[in-house]
Amino acid sequence: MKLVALASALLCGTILLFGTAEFPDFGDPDSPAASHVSPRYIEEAMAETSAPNIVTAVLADYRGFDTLFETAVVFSAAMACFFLLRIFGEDERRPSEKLYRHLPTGITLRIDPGGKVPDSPEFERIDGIWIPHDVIVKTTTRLIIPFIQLFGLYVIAHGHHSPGGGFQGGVILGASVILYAISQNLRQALGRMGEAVSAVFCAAGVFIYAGAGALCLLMGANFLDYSGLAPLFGVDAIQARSLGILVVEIGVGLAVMSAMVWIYYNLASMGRHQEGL
Amino acid sequence: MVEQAKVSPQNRSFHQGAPTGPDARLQKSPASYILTFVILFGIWLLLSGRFDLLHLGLGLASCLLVTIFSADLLLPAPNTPRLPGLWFRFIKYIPWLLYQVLVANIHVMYLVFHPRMMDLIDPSIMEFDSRLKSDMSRVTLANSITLTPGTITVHISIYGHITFHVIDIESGKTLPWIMEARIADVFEE
Amino acid sequence: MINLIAAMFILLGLVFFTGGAVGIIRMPDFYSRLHPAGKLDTMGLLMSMIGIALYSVQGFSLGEVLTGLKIILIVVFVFITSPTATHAIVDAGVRAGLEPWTQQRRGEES
Amino acid sequence: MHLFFLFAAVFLALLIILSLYRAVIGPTVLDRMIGVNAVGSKTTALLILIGLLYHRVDMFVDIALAYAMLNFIAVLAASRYFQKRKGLFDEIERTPKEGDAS
Repeated sequence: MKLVALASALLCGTILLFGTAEFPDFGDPDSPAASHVSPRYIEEAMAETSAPNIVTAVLADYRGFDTLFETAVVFSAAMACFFLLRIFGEDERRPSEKLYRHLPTGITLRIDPGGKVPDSPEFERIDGIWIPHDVIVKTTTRLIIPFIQLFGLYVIAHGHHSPGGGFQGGVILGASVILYAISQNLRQALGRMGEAVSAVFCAAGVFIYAGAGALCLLMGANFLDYSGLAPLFGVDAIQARSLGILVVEIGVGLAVMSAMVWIYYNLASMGRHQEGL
Repeated sequence: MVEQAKVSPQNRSFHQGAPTGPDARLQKSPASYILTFVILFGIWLLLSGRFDLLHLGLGLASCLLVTIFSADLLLPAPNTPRLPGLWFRFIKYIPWLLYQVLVANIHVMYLVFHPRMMDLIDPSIMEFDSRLKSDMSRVTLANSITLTPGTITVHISIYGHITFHVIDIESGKTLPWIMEARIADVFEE
Repeated sequence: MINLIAAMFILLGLVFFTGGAVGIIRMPDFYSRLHPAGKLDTMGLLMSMIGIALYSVQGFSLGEVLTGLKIILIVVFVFITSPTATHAIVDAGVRAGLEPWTQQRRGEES
Repeated sequence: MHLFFLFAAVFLALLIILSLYRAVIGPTVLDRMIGVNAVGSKTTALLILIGLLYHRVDMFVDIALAYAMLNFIAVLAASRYFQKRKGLFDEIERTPKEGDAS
């Protein structure tokens, strides 16, 4: 199996290498991209969108369609994971026995189906695959998760001025939720950000992006031409493009974050959402 | 597929040591919300470095979101009047810790570059019972032990029994006990 | 002058980094490798970051001071997370049942 | 000073290669994780040195911070994964004497 994988990877690489022969040379000043497209972005981006970070301006404004469908790809990847992996109902191999740990003594109780479940705060439900009571990892992650989330939001909000934007910030936000699920357990993470919430957020991110474009249409401009939003924000056209980029970045961040969390839930628990990594 | 629970060497003995109460369950209180918000907004100002209206507004919204999601994570049920004193004592503890870490680092550097390293090192596993009670103080102790080269916390049981790996006997002989006393002072236990 | 101090700190950091890199190659087993890997690197990061922060705060403008503070923030973050990561790895090793290398075991092998 | 930063960065890159040796060769999975962790902490310093070389420290600090965070999460996730799911046990049985490195 490894040999087949290696062979196919080599084949793909060879085909791609042959394909690159048709490209213009690297850094060729006469290629169409270097003679028409790049100078225009470099010279005009700051004046037209008031975003000092040209990458963000290109990504969210000039090539907005591209990014819209990239976000849609992220969304459909999450949907595909859901449809392929999610299994509803109880696991027949492991019937629904529940394990509880008594925190002061460390004794573990096993409760058979139909048994009475302890509801005192001294009991903590634990995974059947046996999760250690690792107070160090739990406490440390508890302390740093808020700061990781704040940093993720900072990266989204400052896409204009520093490296970053929706995709990067969304990944950091998603990673913080995954960190919570790893350090505590999957059940608590589901309690904090449920499956339905992540699914709705994922769709909402794409909706914000496409909705911003459609709003431009309604205001009489082209699709994803944010200068049409100027009357709504009450600013001039250039500022409106800058704010439009911000709105779109927020949509991308939301979609990427919840797609990551959703995929993690499905992969880590083998689709059952009972016990995870 | 499913690995059954293995009894680790540390869990085998249910030995002495005062059992602690349950973890303080994560609680949400108004004080914890306000404190978390203030701390996060300070960090935001540090990160952002832009003080126009748009970015400050975005900062307020972000801090609010994070506070709603995880106020009970950062400060579960704070004992607010005690906190400033605790932070002050903790900051006083850090220079001492850094000095110890530096000394231990130089010791491990000496070991690493010594030509006859294999004769000098003598790894072994040591354990002792800590008298610290709360989770926070135990985690501080465990991380301080791990941060000092030569000693790594392997496990800390719910009774406060700490197992640690030392690279040579010298490193583990006195330092964890001194550290424990210091941390007990910081957390007033 | 400040340049010289900053360079000294960065050099010191590089020495610690070297110790970490050599240590994880020379040490005999998994547990003892963690000692140089986790900790010497943390100290090296602290030293080199202090040097870089000193170098970049020369102008005392707001932006530069904020950059210096952010660098210190990285150090604080690493000082909290690095012991936790080390502990997570060593915990995984103990659960897997890896026996630590000792002088006694060395005597039996040779 | 610029030249000094350049040499420091190149030296750090060499150290990363040295740590990569453990990440590739390491007898057990956990040794590889140590290698990856060591590479991660060196990369954080390297990123900021690169920032100094390009005179844009303010930008590279953000990247370094994000890198440090993701490195921590990756190490934690990997150790949890091998703790709970993956056959760490098999691997150790296949290499009974990993302690006899000279």
